[in-house]
Amino acid sequence: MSASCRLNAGGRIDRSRPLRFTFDRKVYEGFAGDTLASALLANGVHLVGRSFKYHRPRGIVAAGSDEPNALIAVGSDVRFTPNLRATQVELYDGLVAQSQNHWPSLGFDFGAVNDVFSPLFPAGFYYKTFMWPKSAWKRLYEPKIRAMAGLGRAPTLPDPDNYAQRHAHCDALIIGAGPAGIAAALAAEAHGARVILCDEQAELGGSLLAERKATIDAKSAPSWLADAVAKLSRSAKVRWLSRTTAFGSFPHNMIGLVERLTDHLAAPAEGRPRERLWQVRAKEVVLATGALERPLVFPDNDRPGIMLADAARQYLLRYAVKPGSRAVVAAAHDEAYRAAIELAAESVEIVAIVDIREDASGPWADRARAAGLPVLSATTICGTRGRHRVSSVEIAPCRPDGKVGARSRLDCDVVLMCGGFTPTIHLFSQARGKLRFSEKLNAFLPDGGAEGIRCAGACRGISGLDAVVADGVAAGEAAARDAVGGRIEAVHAPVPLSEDEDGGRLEPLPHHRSPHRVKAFVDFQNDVTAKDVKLAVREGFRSIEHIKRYTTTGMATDQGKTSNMNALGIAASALDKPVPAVGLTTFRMPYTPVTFGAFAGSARGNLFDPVRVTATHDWASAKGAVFEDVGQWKRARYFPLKGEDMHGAVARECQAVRQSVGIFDGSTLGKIEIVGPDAAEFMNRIYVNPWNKLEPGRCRYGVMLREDGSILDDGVVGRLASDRFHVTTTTGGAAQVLNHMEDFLQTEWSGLDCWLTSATEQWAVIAVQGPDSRKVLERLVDDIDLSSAAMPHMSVREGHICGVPTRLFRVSFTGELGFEINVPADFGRAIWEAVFDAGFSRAITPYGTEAMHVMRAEKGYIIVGQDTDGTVTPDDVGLSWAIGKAKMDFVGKRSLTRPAMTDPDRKQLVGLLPEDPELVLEEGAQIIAELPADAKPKSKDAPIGQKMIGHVTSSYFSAALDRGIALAMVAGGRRRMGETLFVPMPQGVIKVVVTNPVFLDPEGKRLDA
Amino acid sequence: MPDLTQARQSVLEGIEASGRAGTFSLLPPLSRLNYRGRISTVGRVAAAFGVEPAMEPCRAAIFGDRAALWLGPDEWLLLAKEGEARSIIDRLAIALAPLSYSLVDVSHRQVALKIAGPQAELLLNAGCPLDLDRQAFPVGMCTRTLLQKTEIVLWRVAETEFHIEVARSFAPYAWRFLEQAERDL
Amino acid sequence: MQRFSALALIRHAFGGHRSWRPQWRAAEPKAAYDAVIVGGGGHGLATAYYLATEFGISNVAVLEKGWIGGGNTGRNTTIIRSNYLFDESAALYDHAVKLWEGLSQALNYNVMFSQRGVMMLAHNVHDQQSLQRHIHANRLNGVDNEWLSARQAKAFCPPLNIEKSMRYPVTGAALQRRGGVARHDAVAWGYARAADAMGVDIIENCAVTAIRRGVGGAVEAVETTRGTIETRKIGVVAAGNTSTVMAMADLRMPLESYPLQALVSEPVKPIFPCVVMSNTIHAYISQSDKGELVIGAGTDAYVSYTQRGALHVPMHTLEAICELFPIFRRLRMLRNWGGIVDVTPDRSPIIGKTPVAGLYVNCGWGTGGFKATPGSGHLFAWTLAKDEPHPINAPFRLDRFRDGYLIDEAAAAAVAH
Amino acid sequence: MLLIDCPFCGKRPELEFRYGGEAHLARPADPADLGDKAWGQFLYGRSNPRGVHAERWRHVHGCGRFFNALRDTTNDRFAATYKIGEERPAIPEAEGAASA
Ligand SMILES: Cc1cc2nc3c(=O)[nH]c(=O)nc-3n(C[C@H](O)[C@H](O)[C@H](O)COP(=O)(O)OP(=O)(O)OC[C@H]3O[C@@H](n4cnc5c(N)ncnc54)[C@H](O)[C@@H]3O)c2cc1C
Ligand SMILES: NC(=O)c1ccc[n+]([C@@H]2O[C@H](COP(=O)([O-])OP(=O)(O)OC[C@H]3O[C@@H](n4cnc5c(N)ncnc54)[C@H](O)[C@@H]3O)[C@@H](O)[C@H]2O)c1
Ligand SMILES: Cc1cc2nc3c(=O)[nH]c(=O)nc-3n(C[C@H](O)[C@H](O)[C@H](O)COP(=O)(O)O)c2cc1C
Ligand SMILES: [Zn+2]
Repeated sequence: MSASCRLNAGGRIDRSRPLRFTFDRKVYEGFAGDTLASALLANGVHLVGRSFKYHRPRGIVAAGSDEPNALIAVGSDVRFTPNLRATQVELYDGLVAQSQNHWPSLGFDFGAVNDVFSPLFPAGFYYKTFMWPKSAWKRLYEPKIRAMAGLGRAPTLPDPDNYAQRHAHCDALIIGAGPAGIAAALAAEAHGARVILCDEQAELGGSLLAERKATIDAKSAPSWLADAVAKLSRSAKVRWLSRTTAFGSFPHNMIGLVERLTDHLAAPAEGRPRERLWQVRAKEVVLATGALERPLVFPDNDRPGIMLADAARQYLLRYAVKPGSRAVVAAAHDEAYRAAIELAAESVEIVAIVDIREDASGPWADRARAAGLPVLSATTICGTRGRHRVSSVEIAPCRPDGKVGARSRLDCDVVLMCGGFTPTIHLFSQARGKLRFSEKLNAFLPDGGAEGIRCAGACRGISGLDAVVADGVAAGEAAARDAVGGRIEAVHAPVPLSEDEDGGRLEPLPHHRSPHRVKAFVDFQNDVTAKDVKLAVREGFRSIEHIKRYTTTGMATDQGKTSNMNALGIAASALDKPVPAVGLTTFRMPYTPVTFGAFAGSARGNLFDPVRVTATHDWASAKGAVFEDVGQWKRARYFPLKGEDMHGAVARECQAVRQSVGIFDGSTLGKIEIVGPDAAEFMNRIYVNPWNKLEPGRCRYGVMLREDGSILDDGVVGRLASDRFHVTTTTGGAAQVLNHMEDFLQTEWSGLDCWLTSATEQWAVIAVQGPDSRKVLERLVDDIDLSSAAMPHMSVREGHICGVPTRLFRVSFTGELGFEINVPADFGRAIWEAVFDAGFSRAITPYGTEAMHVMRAEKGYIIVGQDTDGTVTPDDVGLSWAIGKAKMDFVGKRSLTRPAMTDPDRKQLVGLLPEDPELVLEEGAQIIAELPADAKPKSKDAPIGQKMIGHVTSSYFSAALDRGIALAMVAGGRRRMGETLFVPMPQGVIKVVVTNPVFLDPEGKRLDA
Repeated sequence: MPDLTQARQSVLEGIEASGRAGTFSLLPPLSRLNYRGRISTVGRVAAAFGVEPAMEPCRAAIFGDRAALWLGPDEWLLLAKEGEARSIIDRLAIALAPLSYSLVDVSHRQVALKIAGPQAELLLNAGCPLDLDRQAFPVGMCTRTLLQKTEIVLWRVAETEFHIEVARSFAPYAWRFLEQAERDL
Repeated sequence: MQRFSALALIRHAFGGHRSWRPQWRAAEPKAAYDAVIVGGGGHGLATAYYLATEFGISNVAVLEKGWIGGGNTGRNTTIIRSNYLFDESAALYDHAVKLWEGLSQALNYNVMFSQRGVMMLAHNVHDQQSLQRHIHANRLNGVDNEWLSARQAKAFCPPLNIEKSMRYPVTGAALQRRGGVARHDAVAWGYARAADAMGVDIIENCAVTAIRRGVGGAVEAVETTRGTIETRKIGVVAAGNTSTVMAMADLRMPLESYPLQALVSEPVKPIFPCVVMSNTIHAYISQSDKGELVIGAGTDAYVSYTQRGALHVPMHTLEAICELFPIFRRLRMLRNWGGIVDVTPDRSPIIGKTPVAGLYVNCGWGTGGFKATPGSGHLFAWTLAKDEPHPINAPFRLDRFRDGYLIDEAAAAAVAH
Repeated sequence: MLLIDCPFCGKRPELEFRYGGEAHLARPADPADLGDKAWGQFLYGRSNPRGVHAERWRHVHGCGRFFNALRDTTNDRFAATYKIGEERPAIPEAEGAASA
């Protein structure tokens, strides 16, 4: 296949490396260095997609990231990616590309009927219709609207690629590597700054990549560029990044960059990240992001073949592609002439340069005329023709008042337009920099206000290569000075803005046709026309933000890069206000769309969130344990034997503990060591309990509150010495409790002499519970007297187990005689196995969190977070006894006397016994006081008509009691002991009797078995 | 009764490939003590521990195989050879009496990794948000910070070598994260 | 009010859409009104609408410092549901859902209320318990909410990943089928248009700068950037800015204002049939009529009025989205933004009277008030008109922070949006 | 991501910190003395200003210290950070001026 529109020489493509690719299944050829867009144009392909709403045929308009039309799906299978801009997709061998948003094909699209009926679909039409009949919305209208919307298809397979992330710091981050950015980088580096320079394109150079005649510092532009890049590459202080978009600017000069690493490669190395997200903290930022060319708004300005003039010039000079053979050039800005002259030099016929301005004079017009190009002043474009590609334009003379004269037709195969340039101030504005509107330049320019961010070159309205380079130098020096400090004496001043510049045009071109009928596109991608913007104004949408939202102008994937200024111009004139009084919409990140995967980075699977495991995890795993997630921890939930379900395993585990001995890993409990002479006083203030009288060697169950009186956490506390406490917290509460304690200690009671150390991870905790637990431990511990007399319930001893230092607690969360062995964590596995071996003859049984929950519920012990929910006070759950009555104050005390906290109707912890002992209530089930009229509700969602007075918080089948038991929070529950209450379930109402929450061994005899 | 005093098992056992040649590797066990107390007590620590803890924030002091890392204005992490914790505690108790302070043995609380070589900074910066330039983070600097989703203590022991401490249960995460990040060097 | 309909659309098409009239007038402030609503978000506009339509008070001004709907109404992820835990909350939000169901017709404005179902995922035993508690309570309150197994959840939402190998596998879900989404802008505009038609003045670019009080402390007037306006009733519905407005009447509010972020993907063809929320791994997502995936991120940690936030917040959310929906990993973020949400200590709103006579407040909707818009407006209008709360909003009084009768949805479930 | 100047460690990324709410809400010496209204205000009343906000941060993944900061909530710029116990610094008018 011959690339008919390719020049034989010139450009930055590598003719020695031809590449084959497919577009809509047809095979084409391009060269290394091409983008998909340039390669398609080289093959004479202009029609590349269909528009969003009207399905109009669309072609390539721009050459960079501002492209609104050429959105393409690239890749297949797992790497299928929709909505990529052909202008940014670098060609590689074997690339597979497809056009989007049409059926059945790009050339013949049924969706194009929308274009015919477009008078019915003005801006905001959907707000006005589809309301009757009401039911049709869901079944008919909405699915239809939705099916029409959207551009590409989403991938349907999981993405296999990796994404990397990196933090970086620098003195000067320079965004944009055109002449301004490169000059800035060189200058900043020369003054000692650490520099990062990035550009979204594959090569550094920006506009220089399409320069052949210009010179900088007496060198030709290409060789200046080559030298500069070589210099930057040699410097240890500079890191330059191509294919890297600065997508967002965040508080305190953090800039997000995304670097594309592999999308341009035919066969990326296995495992190589596809993209890399950089979070750069820069002392100073220089924006050298250039300017974006603006289309002209005229009737049917959207046909394939109608493109931006400077983009066409770039295709010609950078990619050696002729965008057409007969061009009409529509000019509202001198840059159009430059394009025309360059194209003419490569034997593109310039049919005419149609200049809307009254007097096409000045150096550029003169040069064009000198080159023999026909120049028409004060001429407008009234329309275009051509089905899949523009074939002619209709032009007419026009007066400054907009009156249009006799029309004539010019045949052509490409139309180049230039409405002027819009400085790329996105990141500056994201950083909340102030903007100023220049009437001359028809542009918003940066005007201070963004700390540590300065602009250089075309992005602050400077034009002319020499001026741009000088401006870059000045910005680079100033950035270095501000970042590195006073080492630079004389800094070049920024280039003064010459506001005699040519500002192009923001108004649509005048024409003779009814402005209410023609489609003169403003936002190509979202199919927003000039008349839509005017309609919005007519309907009372006066704020530009409303106009944006009503018409959706600027809301497409290009975020209005080419369209926002034109939309603003039209809106301003419709509102009869000056442009700055109407103003821009808010700039937001990202500058161009950024892959979700890049934000997510490595956070997938096991790296999504740390998996925290205890020392016995592998042992439990090998024993077939089923784990549950508790916060980040994995905890063994139960240990099923072959063929056993959870129910069976839990019953067996409970039985073992109640009858002989069980072993349980409690390592995830939070642990804090509180040390210092004021430790007890600190504890007094933090916990509801009193601590002064707790003897060293003894333990106490402690409860702490938030200042609002609700239970924050609980746990057993051991006093190791008069000035040392070993505090335990819930698994999920550890970090929060430590923070809570530090808060009070540092900010309220900084005079107390005590300190906190997190010890959660220091200790593995092995609970050995059951009547035989002492006998098992006795075989392993020889320096601690384990007898009841020497070591009563709720005591702690320090000693050794199998020679390993231990803090041995005699505590019980099961109601049985029990111990908790704390050993340094790296010994956890060995000690666990030693205990297991020692208990072997007594059929020691590992049990998990589920059995633990059952057994503690049998004893009426609460679990903070399950039986309490952040609204519960100690009294609610029967813990008033824990409160130190003599204490003046503790955190949360005052709140306990507020009216709501002393309300007799508060929910209180009770036990529930279902009338049917086989039955296990559902956790979360609601409780009512009276038997409802309908024992079985008529419909699933019929309200019960009775106040719910409580709910089930914990519920299990108790093997020990051979029946279902439950804990519940019930309004005035303690008054209701013995009452029958009702739990209405979808299947019917369950009767339950209110009991004391301690179901088993209320006297606690088993603790001393 | 078995003697298990030698049965220590690192949390990274099984994850860590022995003799890794990459940018990071596991360091042997250490004695670790968390010292907290008023600044006025620190002088006596120096005498007993053999290293004078830095008063300057975020600085480590070393002497021989001992180090004291500033973690906060009243908090230092004392590092010594494995097995020395008990004797250090006892010596400090004598040296510091009757001052009040807190000393807690946290030898098993965390795991140490070494990150070394010319790519060390890059590797760390995959998850650590600090500026690791040699001026900004010189040799001898130490601090608690983050490595992606886990807290670490980061200490630059040489121009191209870092020592990091990571909590025991987060160590496998840190390890796997570094493995993943290493692919991007 | 010119009626909107397909017919009207066709008729106007013949005229090139030349004769549509403004949807609401650009009203000039009058010297006095029977009631002044501060804040032209959905709630404020709805309040004015119901004052006029239900309570016959139409000499009302809605004062909006910027453009109507430009606050959180224009920035939210539009999730609508009513499966709240407590009776008080369920009553409040279900009142709203019922109004949503007829809203397009009532306003003659298609707000595109789409009852696609809101599914809340469980990832562990605790989640399951909490969602079950909601389901049981909702059922007895007549609010639909049902339990789905992980497989049923996937059948309802095919892109959902339910692989056991996930870090936090999906263990089930609660589904409210009547829940869904609506077009946020249309809600503001539809209420504005309908209220305007009843004579309500909607005054944009008019910030309230002071509240004037007379003898006995009762309100007399508001000072605005467009002059003084006299009134005996002021309804403050200023969302993130409520503390500032209430400070003008010397009231210190139990509120903090945080940036809350959201984002959209590039538009794609329909792929996502419902709304999915995961509180445990912090993600919520739906697909809009235009095709973008609309994704809610979290709040930044600190009080701020900047309407933007830090990068790590959306990063965190997208981690969760990619984990739950690995097919979306190659999709791209199109736009990210922030709003300022006013958060109460119990995460429930405040709707009612204040210690200042004539001053009423409706605030504290935090991260989840869009869904309440019609109900909130209706109840607040009642409260303003009758000088006493409707039984549904009576529990949501400001005083509860004195006596402690909080309605703590957050503590109970920590499910926000 | 904010850059926060810890009074001990210097400028560090926000990720290392935990926000601690409004500063200078001194806990009453004897809470029992307070009526429900005053206690309710202590618990829940917040200035929540547009403009300079005195607030607490903890350098939780750093030195562990709580400290106070003055930050303008309209642009997130810090005017000062200072240690617990130190007085709230006066800040120059220009920086302190809250935009309405
Ligand atoms: C990112 C994000 C996602 C959310 N997602 C959801 C969701 O999925 N579901 C849900 O139910 N809710 C959600 N919410 C919450 C929801 O947006 C709000 O609760 C709701 O929109 C509040 O409506 P409003 O009318 O009270 O406030 P707003 O729409 O904020 O209106 C308040 C108005 O008051 C104006 N105002 C303020 N001060 C003054 C003054 N002095 N004078 C005059 N005018 C003033 C403001 O300019 C503003 O327009 C979300 C919020 C955000 C930010
Ligand atoms: N009137 C004008 O403003 C105007 C018009 C056309 C051409 N020019 C000429 O163009 C040149 C301007 O030079 P310059 O250096 O200012 O701009 P440039 O266009 O040469 O370079 C800007 C670079 O920034 C990159 N970029 C933009 N946003 C980015 C982002 N967010 N992330 C990463 N990269 C990004 C672009 O890809 C481009 O390479 C001069 O020669 C000037 O005369 C000026
Ligand atoms: C539900 C919803 C969908 C949105 N869809 C789009 C969209 O498709 N394109 C777009 O540019 N912005 C979209 N936005 C974001 C708005 O452009 C805008 O960012 C948001 O309303 C906040 O306003 P601001 O960015 O002007 O401050 C959407 C916003 C919401 C709430
Ligand atoms: Zn610090």
